[in-house]
Amino acid sequence: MQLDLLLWLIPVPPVAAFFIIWLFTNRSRGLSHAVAIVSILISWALSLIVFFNVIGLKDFGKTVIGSSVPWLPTGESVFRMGVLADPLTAVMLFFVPLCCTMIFVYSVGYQNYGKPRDPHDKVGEPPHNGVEPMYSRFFAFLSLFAFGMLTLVVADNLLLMFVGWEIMGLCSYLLIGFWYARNYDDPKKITPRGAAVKAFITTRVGDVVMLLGIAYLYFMTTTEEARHILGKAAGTLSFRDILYNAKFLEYLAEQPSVIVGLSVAALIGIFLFIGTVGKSAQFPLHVWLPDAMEGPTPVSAMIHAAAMVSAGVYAVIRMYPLMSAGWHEGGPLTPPMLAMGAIGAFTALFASTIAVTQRDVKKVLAYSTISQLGFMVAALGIGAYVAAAFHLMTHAFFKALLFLGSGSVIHGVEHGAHHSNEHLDPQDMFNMGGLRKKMPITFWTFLIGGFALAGFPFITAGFWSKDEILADAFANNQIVFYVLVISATLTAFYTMRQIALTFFGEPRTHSAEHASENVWTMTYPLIFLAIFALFSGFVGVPKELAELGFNNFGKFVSATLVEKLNTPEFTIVPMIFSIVAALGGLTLGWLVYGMKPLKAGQKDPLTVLGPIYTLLENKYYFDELYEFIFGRPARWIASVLVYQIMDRTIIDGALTLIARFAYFVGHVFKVTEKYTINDPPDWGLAAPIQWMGRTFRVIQTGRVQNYLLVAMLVVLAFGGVYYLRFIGLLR
Amino acid sequence: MIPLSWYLTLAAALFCIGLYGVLARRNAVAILMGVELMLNAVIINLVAFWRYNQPTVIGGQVFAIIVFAVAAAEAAVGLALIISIYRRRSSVVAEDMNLMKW
Amino acid sequence: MPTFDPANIFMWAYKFLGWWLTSLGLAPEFVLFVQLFAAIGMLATVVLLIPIFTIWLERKIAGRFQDRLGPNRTGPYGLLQSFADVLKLLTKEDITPHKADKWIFNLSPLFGVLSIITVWAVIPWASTMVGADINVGVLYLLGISGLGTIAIMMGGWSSNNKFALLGAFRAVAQLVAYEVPMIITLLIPVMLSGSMSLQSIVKAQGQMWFIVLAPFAGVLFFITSIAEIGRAPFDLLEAESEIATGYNIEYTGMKFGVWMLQEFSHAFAVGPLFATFFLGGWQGPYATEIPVLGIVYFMLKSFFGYFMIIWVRSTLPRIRIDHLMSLNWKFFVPVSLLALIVTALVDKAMSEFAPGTGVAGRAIVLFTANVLLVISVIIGIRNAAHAVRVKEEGDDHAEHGDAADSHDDHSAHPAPAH
Amino acid sequence: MSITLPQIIFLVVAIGTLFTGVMVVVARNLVHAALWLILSFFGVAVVFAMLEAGFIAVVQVTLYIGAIAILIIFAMMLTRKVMNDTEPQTNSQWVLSLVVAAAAFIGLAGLLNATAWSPLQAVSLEGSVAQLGRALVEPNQYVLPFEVASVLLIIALIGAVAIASEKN
Repeated sequence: MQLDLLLWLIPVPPVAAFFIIWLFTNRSRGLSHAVAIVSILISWALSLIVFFNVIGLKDFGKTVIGSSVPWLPTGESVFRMGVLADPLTAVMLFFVPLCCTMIFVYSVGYQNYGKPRDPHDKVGEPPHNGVEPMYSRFFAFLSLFAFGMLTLVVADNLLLMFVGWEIMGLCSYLLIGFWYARNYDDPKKITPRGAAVKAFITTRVGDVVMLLGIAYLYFMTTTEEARHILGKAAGTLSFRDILYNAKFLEYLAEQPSVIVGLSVAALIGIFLFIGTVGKSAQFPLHVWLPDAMEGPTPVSAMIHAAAMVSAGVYAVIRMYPLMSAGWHEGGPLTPPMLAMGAIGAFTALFASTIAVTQRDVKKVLAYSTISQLGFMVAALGIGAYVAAAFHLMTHAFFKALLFLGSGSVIHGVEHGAHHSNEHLDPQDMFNMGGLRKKMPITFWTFLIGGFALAGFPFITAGFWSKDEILADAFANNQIVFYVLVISATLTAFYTMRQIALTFFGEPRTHSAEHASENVWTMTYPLIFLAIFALFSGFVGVPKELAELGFNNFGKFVSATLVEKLNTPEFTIVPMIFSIVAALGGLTLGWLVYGMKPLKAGQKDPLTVLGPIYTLLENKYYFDELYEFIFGRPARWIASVLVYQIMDRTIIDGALTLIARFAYFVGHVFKVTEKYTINDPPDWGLAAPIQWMGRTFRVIQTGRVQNYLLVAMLVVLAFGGVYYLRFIGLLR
Repeated sequence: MIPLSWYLTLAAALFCIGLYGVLARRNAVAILMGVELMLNAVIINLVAFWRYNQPTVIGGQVFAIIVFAVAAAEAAVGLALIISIYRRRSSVVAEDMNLMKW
Repeated sequence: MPTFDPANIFMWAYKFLGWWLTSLGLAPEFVLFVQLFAAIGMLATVVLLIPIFTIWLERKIAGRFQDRLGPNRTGPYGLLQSFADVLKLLTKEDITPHKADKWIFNLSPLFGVLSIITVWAVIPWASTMVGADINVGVLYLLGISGLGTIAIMMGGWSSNNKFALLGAFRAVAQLVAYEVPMIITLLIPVMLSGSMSLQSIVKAQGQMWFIVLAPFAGVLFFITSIAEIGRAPFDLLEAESEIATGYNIEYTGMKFGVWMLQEFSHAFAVGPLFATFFLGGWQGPYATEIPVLGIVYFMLKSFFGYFMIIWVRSTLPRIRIDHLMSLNWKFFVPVSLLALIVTALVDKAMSEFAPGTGVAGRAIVLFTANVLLVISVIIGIRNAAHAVRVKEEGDDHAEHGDAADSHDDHSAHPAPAH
Repeated sequence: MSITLPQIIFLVVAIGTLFTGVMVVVARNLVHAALWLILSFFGVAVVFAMLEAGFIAVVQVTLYIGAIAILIIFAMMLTRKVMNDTEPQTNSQWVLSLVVAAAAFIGLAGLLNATAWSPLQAVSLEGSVAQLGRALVEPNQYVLPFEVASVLLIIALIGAVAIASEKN
């Protein structure tokens, strides 16, 4: 069995599942989720087959697996669509289907499968205690989403990748707005549909720019020199042709672009990076991700932790050779890398500061996601390619775990609320507390996830990846390093805060008291992911500490790049820093929230910070800012400029003018006809025409044979004439 | 050996006979028969030309086959028309079918 | 002088005649003419004599099937029954009805017989004996069967009798309609052997009869050809109880006898055709070495086919005319097309993906394909019938079917309001 | 010039065909006309056979006699008794039609015999049927006209049924 064929097949089952559910099985819930889960399992199996085949391969990375078919003839060259597996793809194939599978299974329990339909539930609102009314639709969307993600992973060219990217955007829209009929009491709280629109539009901003970059790159591959370099492959977007072709990359790096001072590679890189900024919610386009938490929690876990946002980072990692074209170890950073470093580091810090003050258990995780993605982007910015990929993987594991855990908590609290008919926000951490005993499995797994996120030394995966990033930052760029250390500390702090508020102390509400552990479909995925959150880090420990684990990851992934990047020599300093940061943050959080747990109704101790607290709690007023900068003017333009001036005055006026003119012409015709044809009975045109008709109509015998006879006579006549000319009797 | 012109003359004669039938018969079915004769003449021409000019190229026979198909379609539709006219007006005389006159 | 060989005695006789006449110093064209004439005469004689036997055979077998004795008075086992009938017919008055179209009325029986005898021109009797091995034999057969139809029509029309005309109508409708699936099923042997010449079709069955490779097509061909010869259960064109023997009602005496001859020889002709297309014609042990043996095998298979026809005839009752038509257009035509497509695809796929597969492998695959096809067809019929029943009797009966099935029918056919 | 055997055969066949054709257009009784038509079709089939186009010949028999002639006779019987043999079978313009047909024939015959045609080439047409079959389905040969013809037949079939169906 050829691997490239398997690669082709990987994305197929989910989309098949989507159509099957949509068209056939949507009546039966069990059938629907069976189809979805089986399909994703098939994809997972295929991915694992591919993965374990490729890690055995000799110098894999120099030689990649893949195949492509001619898709669109473009003039003298053909645009080829295809699939590609290099080490990076292999890593993605290892964890993406895994997380997806876990989340699929988890969703079965989360959507209350098996319980009867609650009569109070309305379609389009979250179910109270019964099964989700749109159960099958949910799984259909999830499957479609998995299809988009897997397509993006196995794609071998930017266009196909972009296709998957957009499919995911659509699914994210559909799933965030899954409970489209939901409304809240206070108008300031954003509704799911609003959040969906917000997410869609915000990410569009990035995607458009990204498409611009793709188009620009494509154009650059069709120039004369490009043809000269690429040969037959000219006019392509394939990674194999572009990223594995050092000559072409350096040609791009040298070529000056339309913007003065930027090389083509730099400009394209920046464009693509802006796409990533939109997709993985980097500053300033981060605003959609926290609101995206309005969707069901499995969606938050899948889209906004494991898959979609990491797709953004995956894109930049994938395009890293282009971004870093012309950069060499120790040399000055290229503009895209500078941008990545700056924005990534800033986002990491800024998001973690916001996360410190959030009350909503999911919002905290959302902001931590943003900041972790910032970590990765910053790492890429300073050339820590391997570290970024590594953190991408581990983060996917523990963040998916955390989200599912939080979902489990929320579900439990909702259950409690249903039990003690109490009306409260089941996501607010200040309504929880003391769930440690109520839901032990959730607690322990959440604890593992949290420690991994905080980077608890040596035993969690997050530690190794984050430490690697810090090490590279320390070696390459001190500023980034310190920023990241601070945000790491904050990360540990708010993680502890979250754990303490949620699980320790006494229940602060009846709901929390009556909360209970969830069904196995929800807990088993937690356990499974917890294992990975713990041990997936040991594939990438620094080789100086090799006795603690393995060091294959770096070698494996860095084989993707054309020119070797030398990992910085190991120094103990950054590791000490990261250990201190993690432990310090955790202990600080424990001191503030853990020692004396909050009673019911007690305020957050951090309010002592005063205005800063409110500033952070309102997320630096970014939504309001955007509303003021973009929202109002847009509405003003729409209402005044477009509607009143354009439509009413110009277009309608022109139309009226044309109508008037046509009316006038018609009138002229009418008058002329009246005085030449109709009115004068004797000399008008009507009479003679009538007479002619009466005279000549006789030839219309209506008998087909007459007509044919006449036709034959004419034919004969012409034939005779031609014959006479032929024999020369006629000139 | 037979010269090509004999075949063509035969075809022409058959064609003209059919033409006469089409022009002169009153019964629509008879007219249809005349049309069939003409088509046969045409096919004779095709095959004869194929045999005499380019017997190695099969195109001529293919052309003949296509004409066969057309003839079959023509006969089916024509007879269906005649029958439905007969249903409506209980007549198959071509001269009576002159609704389209003045 | 050609050397005498008993294994191929007929061909020897043919050659010997030619040699003899040539030795008399006659022109070669004339010699050839005489040779062919003699051969044709012999063939036609045999073909025309066979019914004398088959009529007796049929009456005997039908009698046995219906728990009667059958003819047993004239001669041993009533063997001379046919001769008696012929004598009786010869002594009858030969009437041509008034206002009948004399020429056509008298010509049509001959046309009918002609259309049957000409069929035998292309049927191979043995590896060396075939009247005319033309490379479009199958098409030729179809054209000839068209002649038969015309003959029946001439007879029915010209005798100026409404029952006769009705019979003719039915005949045309039925024969033309059933020609369609017959042609389609005949395409399958043509496809499997890759030729339209009957001799090469037979040769292609040297190792495996086509009835094994395409059993479904064989059965379809058998049924449709029963309809083609207008035997029970498809004997609509001469349904005594409805139109009083139909198109040949006005015929008397030997003209009627000729019609009978046409019918019986036509009925028998199905046997050889079935044998040629599906039972491997003259193929058999040592058939190629000893051609005479081939004749024996061929006749055995032909009579087996004929026996099957008699069996069907004496077992099944006649079906209604509308059932006849809908059976053809709604079942036989689509199903035969299906069989054609399936056979084509499977055979092509095998030659594509598994070249060098032995005859046995090919046979197994094609046979299984046919079996699956039959099973699916039967399931389809079952569901359709079930749907019809649901429509007619309301869904309360539908529940007898298994749950899923009836559920589907529910959604497909909403039960009438009651 | 001496007349050879094939020429004799051709002349016989041609005369027979033409005679039957004439009978088709002049026979008073329509059914007789149809039967004459069948004979004339046979003659044409023989002509095809003489042109070594065996397949065309057999198709001529199968299609024209087996299908079209039967169809015509059938239609005739369905629409019979509307005109009996006594009333005139030709319309008022038959004389002119005769003139036209004769003139057309004379002109054509004159042209045909005035032209110098290429003589018969002696080539062996072995397996021309197989060649024809392949040509009809080969993509780079005549598969497209073939398919178009099949579509045309389908349309004609449906159209005929729609036109001739009782209820509308």
